[in-house]
Amino acid sequence: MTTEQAAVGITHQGCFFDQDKLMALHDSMLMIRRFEEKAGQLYGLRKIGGFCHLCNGQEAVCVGTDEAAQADDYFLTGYRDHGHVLARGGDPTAVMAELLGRSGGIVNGKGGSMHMFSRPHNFVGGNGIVGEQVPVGLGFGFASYYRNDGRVTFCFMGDGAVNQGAVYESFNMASLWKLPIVFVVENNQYAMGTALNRASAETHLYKRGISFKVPGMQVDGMDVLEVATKTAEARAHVASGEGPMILEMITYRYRGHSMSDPATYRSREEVDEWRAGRDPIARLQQQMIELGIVDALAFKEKDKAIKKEVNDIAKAAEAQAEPEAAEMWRHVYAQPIDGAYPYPGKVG
Amino acid sequence: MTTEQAAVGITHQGCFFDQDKLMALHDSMLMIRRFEEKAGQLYGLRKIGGFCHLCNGQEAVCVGTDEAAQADDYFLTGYRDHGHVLARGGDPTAVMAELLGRSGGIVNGKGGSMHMFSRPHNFVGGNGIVGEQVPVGLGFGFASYYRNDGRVTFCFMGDGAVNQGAVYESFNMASLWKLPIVFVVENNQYAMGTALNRASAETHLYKRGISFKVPGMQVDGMDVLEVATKTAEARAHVASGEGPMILEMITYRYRGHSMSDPATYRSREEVDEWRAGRDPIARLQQQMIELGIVDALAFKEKDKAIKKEVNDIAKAAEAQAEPEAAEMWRHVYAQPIDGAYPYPGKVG
Amino acid sequence: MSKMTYREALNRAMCEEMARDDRVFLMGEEVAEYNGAYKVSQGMLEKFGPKRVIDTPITELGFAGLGVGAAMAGLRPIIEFMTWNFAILALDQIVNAAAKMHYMSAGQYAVPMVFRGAGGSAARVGAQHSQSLENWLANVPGLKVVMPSCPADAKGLLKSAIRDDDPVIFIENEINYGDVGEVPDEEYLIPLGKADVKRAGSDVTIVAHSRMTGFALQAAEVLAQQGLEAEVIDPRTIKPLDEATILASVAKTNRALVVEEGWRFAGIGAEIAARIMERGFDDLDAPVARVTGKDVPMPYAANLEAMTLPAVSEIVGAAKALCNRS
Amino acid sequence: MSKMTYREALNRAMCEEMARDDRVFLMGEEVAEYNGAYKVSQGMLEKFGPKRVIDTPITELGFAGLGVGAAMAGLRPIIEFMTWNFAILALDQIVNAAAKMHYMSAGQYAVPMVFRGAGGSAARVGAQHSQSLENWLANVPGLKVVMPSCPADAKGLLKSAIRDDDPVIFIENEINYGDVGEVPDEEYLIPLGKADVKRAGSDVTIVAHSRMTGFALQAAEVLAQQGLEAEVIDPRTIKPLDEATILASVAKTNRALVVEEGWRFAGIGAEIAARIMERGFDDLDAPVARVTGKDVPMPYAANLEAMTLPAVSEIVGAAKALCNRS
Ligand SMILES: Cc1ncc(C[n+]2csc(CCOP(=O)(O)OP(=O)(O)O)c2C)c(N)n1
Ligand SMILES: Cc1ncc(C[n+]2csc(CCOP(=O)(O)OP(=O)(O)O)c2C)c(N)n1
Ligand SMILES: [Mg+2]
Ligand SMILES: [Mg+2]
Repeated sequence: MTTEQAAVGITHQGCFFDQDKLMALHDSMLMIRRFEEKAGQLYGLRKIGGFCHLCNGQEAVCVGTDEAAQADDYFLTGYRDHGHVLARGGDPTAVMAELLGRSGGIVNGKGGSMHMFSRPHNFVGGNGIVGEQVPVGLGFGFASYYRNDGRVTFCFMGDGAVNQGAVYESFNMASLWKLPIVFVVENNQYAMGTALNRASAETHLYKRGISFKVPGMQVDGMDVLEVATKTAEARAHVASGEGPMILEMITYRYRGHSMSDPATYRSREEVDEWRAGRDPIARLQQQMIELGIVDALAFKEKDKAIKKEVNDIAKAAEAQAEPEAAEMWRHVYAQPIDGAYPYPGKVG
Repeated sequence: MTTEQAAVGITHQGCFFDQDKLMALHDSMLMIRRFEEKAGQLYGLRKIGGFCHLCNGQEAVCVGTDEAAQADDYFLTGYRDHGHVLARGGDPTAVMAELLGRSGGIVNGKGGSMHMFSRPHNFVGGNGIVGEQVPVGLGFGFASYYRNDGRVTFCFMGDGAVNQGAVYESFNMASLWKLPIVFVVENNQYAMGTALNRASAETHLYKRGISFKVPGMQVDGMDVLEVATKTAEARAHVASGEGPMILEMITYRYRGHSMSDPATYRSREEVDEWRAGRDPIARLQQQMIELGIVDALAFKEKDKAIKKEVNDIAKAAEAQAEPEAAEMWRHVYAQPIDGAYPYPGKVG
Repeated sequence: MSKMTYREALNRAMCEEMARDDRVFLMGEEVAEYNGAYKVSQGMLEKFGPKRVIDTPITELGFAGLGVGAAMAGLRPIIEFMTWNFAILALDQIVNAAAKMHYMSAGQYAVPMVFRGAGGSAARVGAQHSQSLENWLANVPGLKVVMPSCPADAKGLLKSAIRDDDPVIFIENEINYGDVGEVPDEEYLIPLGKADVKRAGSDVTIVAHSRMTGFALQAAEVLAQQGLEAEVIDPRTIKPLDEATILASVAKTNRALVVEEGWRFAGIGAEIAARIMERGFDDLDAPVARVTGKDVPMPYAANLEAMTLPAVSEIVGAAKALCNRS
Repeated sequence: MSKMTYREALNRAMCEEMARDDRVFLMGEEVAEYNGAYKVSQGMLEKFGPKRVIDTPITELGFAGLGVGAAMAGLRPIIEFMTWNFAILALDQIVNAAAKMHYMSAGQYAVPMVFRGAGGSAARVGAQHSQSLENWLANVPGLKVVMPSCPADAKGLLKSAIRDDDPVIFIENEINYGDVGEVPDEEYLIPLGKADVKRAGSDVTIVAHSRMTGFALQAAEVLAQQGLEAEVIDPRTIKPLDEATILASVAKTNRALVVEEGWRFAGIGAEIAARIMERGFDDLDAPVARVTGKDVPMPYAANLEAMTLPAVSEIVGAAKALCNRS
């Protein structure tokens, strides 16, 4: 991570990203983008149901935070979770199968879009109740403090979620006990149709911890290198025992809130400004092209390959069967009690 | 309230309190003190039951805030409510009868210590769930904004209550919509046995609104004149449409949390420091004596009279009957539905 | 009569009451500029302005309490929960404040307000978004609980709920929002606490509320083809429950089945079954049966979700079993 | 056997389990330095230190959620609510997180934890402090609900609850804390899901849990003097309910009465009554009766409070009515 190295790459805020790393970050973001587009398509075909929240535009947050985290750090978030679980390394076929409600889904088809979990990657959910993950994240942070295991918890929430009272209960306890938690606020400017300033008296969300002595930083969430370096800084801070930190990621979602939202509450110009002007994938491609490590054609090829991969994934997932009926009764309890009512398999 | 007046009195922070006013403030505080002592006694005799939270030491907060408020301003608080309802003008016999569970209780004996209400005085409760009054107070403030009626809501909470998440949800909405609410934090240093710094990452509670752009002031809650002037200032601020404000009253409770708490978590010295050094009643007496408007003997006489009054009140309250049995079924609904189950008067 | 969706009927009820009484206001997430997450409040911001149709931050506990305070201060709030699932966060204000203030203040402060929104499960929205809370809420003295099953009832009941002086829990159903039905053109109110016999029949009584009323009516059609006439009763108001209408039906049919979407344990079906037993035991030729949502968190996969909810075929099967038909 | 209070039994259970398994910790308001608001955790801070016995700010939703996350991460939290009344604020974390994580994650994350504290009404603490939530909680799949009525059960059940891999709702009773009873000296566990016949009898079955078990036993004494032998069953675990033990008793007595402190509508009594009807209808010589808390918020005045709670005399009266005795 020093600039002394001879290797080609980019030094951002004192951190060096070599060309392989840059390509990996790029591919990961592009994969998420194409994955989400495919999910949107399948939703349009009614193969995916319920609520489906895509993260197009926010890929740098997913990928950059993962880049700065350790493999055994805990990640948890709300319902806009596809990008996060993929960035952490979740199997894309399993994620797609989950969206399709198939037996090979990442949670056997029982969770759907909002409730992804991937234990091998310490991705601990996927929550549908706005803000619910924040106290739960506090608990993961507490566990690391309790065991002194050096792990850090990354707890994500939206600019709407950040108004929930439980967030402040959590800030207070995390600060009081100096728990190793990075609270990542994905400020994508809207909570459903509600623009930030219509719901938040203090719109600088990184300041939302001041009342609890939780420091915060604002981060350009459309720049994966910036996300990665600032997250690394925050991780170091919280891991050192100095208490939690807030990262406000300034970002934007290109699509509606969920697949059923036409997003008429914002102008085409506004969307274009972000999409055309600040897109995290285009930005990194541009940087890499300028650096001379890859040309535009290679990115086109890469995109083709990723699109094909995503198509294959979707096909493989679609080919899976629905979960078997017995799955309905499974996992209600980790330790079921013999003979207890209700009688699985029987009606009622 | 100007110093031009020739009348004898005290000018505090630019506000003039004439001698009648000083005496009235004094009497009100002393009345609350003696009332609480009596309540403590009756609790010891098992005539009062359940939870009983006395406010000895905190009288200046009750009386000083009332002094700065208009008659039609709304007041609401937690369970430590005797002092507040008395300061607002609630009938002391009815309050005592309530503690005793009598028919003439301020809520017919149905509420007890924690649930005082006095509609004629716009005292709107008395809440037993820590922090519950804060969103409710938000609603009173909203009603005044909705009707543009110039009324201000005074919403009290403790240094423990101020950690509840609902408080921050309320700060945010009050700030966003600029509601006429003064949030009064009675920082008496402890929440049950928990010292302030063991529960709060930010112990300057007047700063707890910063994350929501709610300004705050710290106030010496042991000085009734200071409480009155700072509250008047806050009232003017919130009434002008500039949004809510926090007043942190630095105060102390002399007794345990409730009657069953021996309060072993704090030292005799600490209690004495506050009691002997900062007592709000002694302080005002001293000021008035120095001013030459009254002598120590007169205060003794006054105290005797108030003690007698409180004794008489207790006797009158004790002489009342218990509520009649039918009271159990009354007031469950404002608009009961004819013939609806359960059948009042019948078992089950 | 006009044809109208359940959604429009609710909208009309609110608009009529807001036009009539300026103490009534609507507050909730996305109710104003977005016209409601489910478009129930379509056009209301334009009609009544931003002081009376108010978007909130996502803070259910806070704005539920705001409603309580505003009601105590004399307004008549309608607090919308985007869905009732999120109201679990607000339950303390509903149960400990709204339901109890009138009692605790010995009648000094009433709490005339409506908490409304979609309850039950929508389609494919998973475990955290598919819950029925009516049994919890009906358990609490001080609350009234209303659950309309069709557009006409939705309108008449919501108007009554808004005019009621107590906190009324008004639980709609997302899947019903698009249902079309005849709604009277003139103004009308449906009193709280009155059940409605949605279909007369003599062989078996089926009690079903909200979306399940429709399922029960479908089941009744199937049963009729097989020679069994089911009487379908929609309680409409869950609390207080119109026990008389149910008991009268059971006295006629001697057999009863309760259908509910919610979980079985201590659900509405348990209460109705216990009451029929208590007050209509001698009328019963068979134990009261229950068809309920399965005792599992709601799964997402289409096939599992379908198994979890009561199915028309289950209702038919249970009714036939009650009548000793196979 | 040693004589010990219910409070001490709970304390011993926690101490034994914490000594045995260092993943277990206790967290809640005033549990550490104050030794517990009701002294249940007396001495535990001293024994286990401040990392394992932790005082929290007054933030029920926050620390309940903390417990869920810590459990998912592999610890075994005991989260104390000073009383269950305050847990209404935390219900979302209990119902939407604790109860559902194992299911939603398809078994990837279990939530081995205990939520415990005093439920029901204490003495004279009024409407907001006197509630029974067991019917709400037992309604929710994914939760187990345990309510001991005596010191020996308290200890054996709490130890099992702490060792259980699911979120267990453990509801104590403040008024029982001082009750003294015989408790085995050697280590023992009482399995969850097993009822206990606290008194054998042949004339009528009384099912009663928590504090009401004691009331039922007192009623049984009175009934015995009048020639009626009541069988008193304490379910101990409310969910899952040990239906077999109840049904076996009803098969013998042919009459059943359920007693609960909580409100009647869709309470535990409703569920038990409905189940007895469903699976033991032919055994019944009379409808199952319920004696419950009255359907009002708890009033403060001593006389009103007493009327509101089920009384021993009511239980006696209801049992006699069931047996056609006047
Ligand atoms: C407690 C709760 N209230 C309301 C909702 C409905 N809802 C789902 S997402 C959402 C907006 C959240 O916005 P934000 O936190 O900014 O996240 P984003 O969708 O922008 O990622 C709302 C209101 C919910 N799921 N949970
Ligand atoms: C939600 C809730 N949690 C816990 C309690 C128990 N309790 C009652 S008072 C109290 C301490 C509150 O302290 P503080 O807010 O400082 O007010 P004070 O008693 O000092 O006036 C606690 C924990 C409660 N009543 N409600
Ligand atoms: Mg957002
Ligand atoms: Mg305090």
